[in-house]
Amino acid sequence: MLDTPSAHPIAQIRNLRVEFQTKDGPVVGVEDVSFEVAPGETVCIVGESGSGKSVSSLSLMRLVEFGGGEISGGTLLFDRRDGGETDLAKVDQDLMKQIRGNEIGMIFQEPMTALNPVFTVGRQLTEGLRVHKGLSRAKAEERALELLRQVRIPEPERRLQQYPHELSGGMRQRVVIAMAMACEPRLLIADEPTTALDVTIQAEILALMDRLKRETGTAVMFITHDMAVVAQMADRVVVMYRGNKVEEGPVEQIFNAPQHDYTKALLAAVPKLGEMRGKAAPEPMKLLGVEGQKIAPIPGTDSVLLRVKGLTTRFPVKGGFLRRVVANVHAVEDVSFTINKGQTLSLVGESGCGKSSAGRSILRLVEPLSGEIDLDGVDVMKLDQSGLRKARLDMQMIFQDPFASLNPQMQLVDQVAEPLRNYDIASGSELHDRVANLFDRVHLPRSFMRRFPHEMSGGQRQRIAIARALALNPKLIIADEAVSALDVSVQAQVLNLMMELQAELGLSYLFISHDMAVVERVSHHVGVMYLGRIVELGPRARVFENPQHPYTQALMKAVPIADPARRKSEKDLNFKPIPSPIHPMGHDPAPSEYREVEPGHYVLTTDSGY
Amino acid sequence: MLTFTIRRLVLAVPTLLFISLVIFLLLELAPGDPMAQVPLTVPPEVKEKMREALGLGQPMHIRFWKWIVQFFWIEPQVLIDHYFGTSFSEGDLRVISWQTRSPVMDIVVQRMPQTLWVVGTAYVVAIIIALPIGIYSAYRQYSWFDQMGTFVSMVGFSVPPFFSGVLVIVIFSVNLGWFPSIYDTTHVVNDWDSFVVQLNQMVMPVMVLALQITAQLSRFMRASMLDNLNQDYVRTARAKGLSEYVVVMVHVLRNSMIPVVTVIALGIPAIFGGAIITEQVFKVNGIGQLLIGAIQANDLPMVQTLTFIFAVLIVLFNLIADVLYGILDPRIRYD
Amino acid sequence: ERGSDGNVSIIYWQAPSILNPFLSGGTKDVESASLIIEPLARYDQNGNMVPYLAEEIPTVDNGGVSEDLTSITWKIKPGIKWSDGSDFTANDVKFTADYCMHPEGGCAQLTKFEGVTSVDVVDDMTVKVTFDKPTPFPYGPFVGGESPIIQAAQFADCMGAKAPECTEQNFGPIGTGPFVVTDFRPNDVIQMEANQNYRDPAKPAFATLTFKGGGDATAAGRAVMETGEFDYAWNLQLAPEVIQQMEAGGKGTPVAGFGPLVERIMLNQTDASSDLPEGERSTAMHPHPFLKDPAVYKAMSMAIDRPLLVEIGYGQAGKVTCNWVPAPAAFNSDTFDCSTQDIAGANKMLDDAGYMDTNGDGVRETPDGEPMSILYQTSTNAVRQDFQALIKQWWSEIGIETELRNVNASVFFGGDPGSPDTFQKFYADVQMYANTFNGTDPQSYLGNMLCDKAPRPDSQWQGENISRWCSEEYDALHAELAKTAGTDARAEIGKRLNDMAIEGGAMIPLVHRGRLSAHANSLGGVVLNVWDSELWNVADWYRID
Amino acid sequence: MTDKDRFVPDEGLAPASTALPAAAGPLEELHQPPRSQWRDVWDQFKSHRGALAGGIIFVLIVVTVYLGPFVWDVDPTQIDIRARNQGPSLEHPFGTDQLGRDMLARMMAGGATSVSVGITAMLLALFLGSFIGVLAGFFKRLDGPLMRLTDLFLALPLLPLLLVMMLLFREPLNAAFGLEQGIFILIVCAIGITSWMPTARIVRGDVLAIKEREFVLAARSIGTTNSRIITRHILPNVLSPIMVSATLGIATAIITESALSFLGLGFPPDFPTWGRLLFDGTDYLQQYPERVFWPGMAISLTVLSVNYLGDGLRDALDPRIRGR
Ligand SMILES: Nc1ncnc2c1ncn2[C@@H]1O[C@H](COP(=O)(O)OP(=O)(O)OP(=O)(O)O)[C@@H](O)[C@H]1O
Ligand SMILES: Nc1ncnc2c1ncn2[C@@H]1O[C@H](COP(=O)(O)OP(=O)(O)OP(=O)(O)O)[C@@H](O)[C@H]1O
Ligand SMILES: [Mg+2]
Ligand SMILES: [Mg+2]
Repeated sequence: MLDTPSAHPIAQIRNLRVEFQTKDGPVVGVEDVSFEVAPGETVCIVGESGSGKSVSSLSLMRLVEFGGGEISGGTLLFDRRDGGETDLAKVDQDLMKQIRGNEIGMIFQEPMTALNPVFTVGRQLTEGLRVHKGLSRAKAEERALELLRQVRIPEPERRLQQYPHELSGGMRQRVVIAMAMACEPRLLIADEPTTALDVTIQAEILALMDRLKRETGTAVMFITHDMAVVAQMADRVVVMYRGNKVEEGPVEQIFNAPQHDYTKALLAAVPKLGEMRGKAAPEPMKLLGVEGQKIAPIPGTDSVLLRVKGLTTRFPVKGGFLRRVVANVHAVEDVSFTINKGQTLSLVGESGCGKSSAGRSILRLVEPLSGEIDLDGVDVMKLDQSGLRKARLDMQMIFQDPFASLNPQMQLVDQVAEPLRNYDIASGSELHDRVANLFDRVHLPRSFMRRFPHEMSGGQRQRIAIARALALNPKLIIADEAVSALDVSVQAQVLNLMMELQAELGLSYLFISHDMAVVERVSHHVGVMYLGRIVELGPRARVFENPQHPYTQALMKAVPIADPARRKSEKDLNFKPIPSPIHPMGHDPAPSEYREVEPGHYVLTTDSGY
Repeated sequence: MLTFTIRRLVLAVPTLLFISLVIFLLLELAPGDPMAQVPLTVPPEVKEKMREALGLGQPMHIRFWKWIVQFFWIEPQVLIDHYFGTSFSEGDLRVISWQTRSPVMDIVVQRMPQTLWVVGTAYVVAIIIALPIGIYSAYRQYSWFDQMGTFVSMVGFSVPPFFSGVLVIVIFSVNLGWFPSIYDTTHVVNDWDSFVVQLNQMVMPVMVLALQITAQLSRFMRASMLDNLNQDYVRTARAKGLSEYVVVMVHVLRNSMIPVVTVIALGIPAIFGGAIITEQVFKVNGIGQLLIGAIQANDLPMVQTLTFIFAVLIVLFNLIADVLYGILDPRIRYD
Repeated sequence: ERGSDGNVSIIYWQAPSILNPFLSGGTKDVESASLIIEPLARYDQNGNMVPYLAEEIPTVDNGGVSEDLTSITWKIKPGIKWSDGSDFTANDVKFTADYCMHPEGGCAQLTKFEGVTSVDVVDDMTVKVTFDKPTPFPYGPFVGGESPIIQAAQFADCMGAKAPECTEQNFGPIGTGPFVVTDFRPNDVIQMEANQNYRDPAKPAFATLTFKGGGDATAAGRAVMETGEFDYAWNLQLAPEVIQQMEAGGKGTPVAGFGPLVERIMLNQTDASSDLPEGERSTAMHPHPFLKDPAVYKAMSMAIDRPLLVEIGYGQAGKVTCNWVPAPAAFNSDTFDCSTQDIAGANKMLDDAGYMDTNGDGVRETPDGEPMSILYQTSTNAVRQDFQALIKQWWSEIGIETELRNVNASVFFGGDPGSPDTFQKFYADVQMYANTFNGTDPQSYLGNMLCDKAPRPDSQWQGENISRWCSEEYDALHAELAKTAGTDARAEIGKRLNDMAIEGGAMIPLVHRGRLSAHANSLGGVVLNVWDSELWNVADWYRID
Repeated sequence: MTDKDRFVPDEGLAPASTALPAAAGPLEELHQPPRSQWRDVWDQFKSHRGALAGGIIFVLIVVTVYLGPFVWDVDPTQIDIRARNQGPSLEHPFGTDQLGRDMLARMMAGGATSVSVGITAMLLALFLGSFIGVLAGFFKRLDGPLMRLTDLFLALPLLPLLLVMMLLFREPLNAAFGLEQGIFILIVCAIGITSWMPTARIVRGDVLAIKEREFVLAARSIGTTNSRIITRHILPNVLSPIMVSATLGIATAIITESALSFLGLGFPPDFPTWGRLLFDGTDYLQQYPERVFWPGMAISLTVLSVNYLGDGLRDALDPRIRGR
């Protein structure tokens, strides 16, 4: 740690410059970056998407070459295990083969795709060991088992025989970590190891890495754009911006006294849990560099827009010889809530707890099994297809992945105009004007109208999705993880936009998210879901400040806080694996019963499975 | 997986029955007459008598029913009799070819060896050549080798075998005298020398057929490799310090082979179906030649039986390909 | 000496399907079977009858044929054995007749037994065939490759409806010929060995014989003349240049022989226009608008350069002919001469007859104003397509517009009444194909032009009078032929019938086609015979060292 | 995963593209002026050298066979029997055939037929394949029956099918369109009807994958009807596999037509096509090798150029590649 600053750094990156040869000429991935990592130290590299974080780390592994990149300048000094400093930028791939995996381990961003789908976990774990350490198969398996135990995977013996797809995301990421740790590398590079994961799993992984680092003394280079994670992990922080290092320093210094404007903006954009404490209504975030921001609370109204009662959605699981339904996935189970006009209800919970299914059920994009949905006097459940089409004029949805939810082959103007065309609301120049207005609404220049989704950044894409949802002047927008895939700064902009629209147009939102800090920022009411049920429902302030249900409490604990002074330790966490939501045919779960702990604050009293 | 397989097999029965009906109706509708090859010197009255002797006088549905019974009930009995020495099928009329007045299945069985030898070898040779070409072309995309491979395989794809076959005959049989131009189907392989003779006579048809199959398979292999080479797990494998050989030939190849293997499986019915034009050009007289001959002679029972067997194989190998996919790709589980 | 010359290999580009010629009329089957089973008498290369299993050819003179021409008595050569060692008797001959004449058997050679009322065994060595009426040419049954004798013992259980079940018998008949089957693979290859019981102990010279089928004529010719893989190739219908090129290979020699095969253009006497309703189209109800006019068909014939057709299409295997029956020589009429093309004459003839191009589009119109455009169909075959192209061009030079069509042979020659493309239906104005007859007597062949043989809807479009030509005079003369005995007298009538049909515009004969086969230079004893099976004298073949 | 077929790719064609594009791209390029889609496609296409060459050659071939006869106005059926079997000369640049017809004129006439057959048959097969593939992939209920139909067509013997079609439709088509047109339509239909199956399978697989993508759900949520979802959202996204099928389809159609000529089921004999010229020339391979050289060369060149063209088009139409 920092108490041995004199220790010889394990890796020194000096004036790194990486170029990519593309059809439109060379593209600079990293312009000029220098920093070093000492043994036993965690260096966090932060910066927005595309700022060159991954490219820097891949350069150190000399893996950029395989992606078409070229290290065109700088040195990458690495202190090899058997002494001797080597410039990795100059060595040949044969030597690199011995260093990779052996002396430098790497954990990749996407646990879902980083593992080879057709080999067992055991095989992939032992491969590196057998190459570098020359272990026999049996020895290697022994060691693999030990590694799996170290990363605390339940039932490690069985895991060795399993294929990656049979593991959950968290487990897979742990396997990737075990793999990177296998040969006890001196430097571990972790490229956004938790970005794709849930809060709870993220918390576990972070704790795990921290412990491993402490136990083995490995140096860690940790790449992320999540400031809360940085606060949790880092000893030292390097801030990157557009291919350059803009700031470097110990973690406290970066958080408390940021120097560079970009760092300041970054920090400002991070919603922090607890920031809203004491405020009754949500209000937009204060963003740096935005002039004339109007920060006012959004109270909403008290008249009910949407009333959902006893909503139940199940997905059939077919099986057997005749492909009959043998079981059901109880995705949404007896869920009831209301949303007021101009207000936001947030649904939070772990992956797979049924948030999306609930949102889609309301729009009847999936057919609910039973329940009542009343949207401003319209009984949605009773509508036929054409009635439903009409009802969707009043409720719209924004989807999680801004890229996936836009058609890559259509110009933006057409995508935004599509709902208007569908309902024959406007045509010709009127249509064009309305679309242009929508672009204005979401703060996109009109010149973007002829672009394609791939020509937009993630935030801009999500704005298009919002514009499209707004086109029909809906009363209710269901935002299913609308900001989860975005960079912090972009996320803040989109959140502000959504709140601004709410204030101006009196929109109601059903906001689905697993990010507690974001939820705290935007919602009037919060519902916590677990295994298809709402386990706790109430005003945002009450649920956050006074969580009653044990699951809510655990969830709150897991959220990392963007403050290096308030790190969580591993023992704070106790998560049980989620039980299966699949029940055989005929299983009839008991109805949910709630206790009102405070006015408007309900907690589930019946069994939730937690 | 087992239930999946069984369910598909059970479902295949009505499908196949329907296919057999469609084939039958198609053949009935088709113009043509089994007497077409009887010389003009035979007068029409006699031809009419001959037609009746073939059973053509009966109404269509009766003939279809007869065929069904013969094919699904009597032929299996014959098979059992053949293997176990029983005599279930004694006295029953089997599916009889109009051209040869002999059981269709006997001829099919007789034709199988040469078809398998030639077309099967061509398929194997093509696979052996195509896979490395595809792999290397993908690994060095847009390299000289890749461009060359594309060029050759496209030319191979575009030359019809009635031309390439004759071309190799003229070059290698007529001018160089290396290989026989006519395949000897009676040749028996029982020692090294006779094996060499067999190889000799197989070289040209195998060459011509393999060229076409290689052209398609190597394209496919290349596409599949390219799809996988950019996957994240490849980077992971490299980060582990594995050698390029292991990365490409173990990690990438194993994934790329999944679709290719199923494609190969889907191509197997074509082996049994023979290669009509190539067999004709080299006088291999396998199943393909049998089919085209039967079509030309309007030998309906033969055509019906052969196409139906072919349909069975297609349906079967469709299923096998699906099952293989499930076996090769652990992510896929059929319930 | 028998078996001393090893193996002889024969290639037929059409593969034999069966070795029982009674169940298949195909040339390939008849000729391959002729290696194994033999008739009582055959025709030699000159069309003369020679006794084979019979002692001599029965005639009225030697008392073998009764004076009233209603019966013929054959005497069998003594000492002939079947290949299984048993004796060949008159019983086998009678059995063969019963086998083919069985009403359910579907015998392909039934015409051979036309008019036969009974076949009686006089004694073991004598058999008598009785006809229902005086038959001037009683050599139908048991003469020629189409009518060989099969063994009674072997086929006893294969009569009538049972015939197709006797696969073993049909694939390996026991015979008296020079070879016996050791392995028969239908539509592929036959392997044979010398018949140890063959009547001439010195023959055949070859111990084994391979008979390969399949492929195409080019490949067969190449295998004999260029690569020398085979000794004998059958029926090489190839362009003369191709034959020349192959011959230059130096391994084999083509041989040609001429039977009565004539490539001709049939002229539809009826209207085949598709405007007519089905059932009236191509029937006598609607006569053809202009093809019945002598000026038209003669002009069409004059416009054709037959020597050129021969040169391009058949070379040494073709001769110019103006006759329908160009062989045997006695029947070949010399009334017409058509060996020079005369476009000018043809044009003049049409002008004179009033067919003028009134609207200047290059196509003449009939006096009724109908354009002279015709549809010309034939089967798919390279030479025929070249002929079509040439003739189309020549006819365009005399102002007749021609549209060409070719039809897959198996459809064209198949008699499916449901298909519009058969040559019997003749849904075209003219069509080209070749036809011939078996043996040396054309009586029934000449009967093809009788009025009542025209294919009609009510006869399921069956019938041999393809051009629907009809002349009472002709019918009467043909009836006279059926009663006339004596070769010279018959030939005289035959020529007159031929002339009537040609003069009357039933057809335009083009080429007298020979048969072209090739044998290896090392194969001796080959005598090409067009009147009988080409392999008729395979017992005499030998290897030249 | 319960649905297996989508994982089963098809013979010879590039596998379906299912991967999602990577997340956000760099922000820089946002300030470039917007470009139209087709310019983009064209830019991408231009940068693919093989594709450009293929495209140019293909256009050249098409121009030559359709416009060539106006320049070289020798009648391809004109017989000059004295000039049989001649080698290349000024009078007959490609030589003459066995009846003395000019080979250059015949090559152009044959090319016009072959290329037209190739393109139209490909379009028909493509239409059928895409139509059936989309229906099967999009409507779950139709999936089973339509896929069995595909099996059926795969199992049907081509030759009898052709004969039946000839029987049933030749006369009415001839009556309606004239002989040449009639046969043309018949052959195009025959090839089209017997070659749509691979396309259908690929398209179905891709549709199954795309149907699950979020933008389809999004389209539904904004009230888009099924037919519009198919035409506006699904079809444009399966365009690239369809393009690949298309380019291979032209090649297969030209080759199938030549096989039909081989079997005597093709065009009338006085109607040259490349396949027929090649087949007719095969007999004279030893004497006059140039007679097979020209048509063989033309077929190969067309197939090659179309293949490269297809490669380029696929890259150009795929926004994953174009976007970079
Ligand atoms: N293979 C490549 N070809 C061309 N340009 C590339 C390539 N890989 C990366 N780049 C460019 O290099 C720059 C840095 O990319 P990098 O992946 O390092 O960003 P990052 O900071 O890791 O972003 P993220 O948070 O999204 O992972 C980007 O502008 C990117 O467009
Ligand atoms: N179409 C479907 N068919 C079958 N099961 C489904 C389907 N959609 C969702 N499920 C199941 O229903 C449950 C709830 O899924 P849902 O997508 O609503 O979760 P979520 O809370 O939105 O999770 P995430 O945060 O990962 O989006 C999960 O177990 C999921 O596997
Ligand atoms: Mg990155
Ligand atoms: Mg969700």
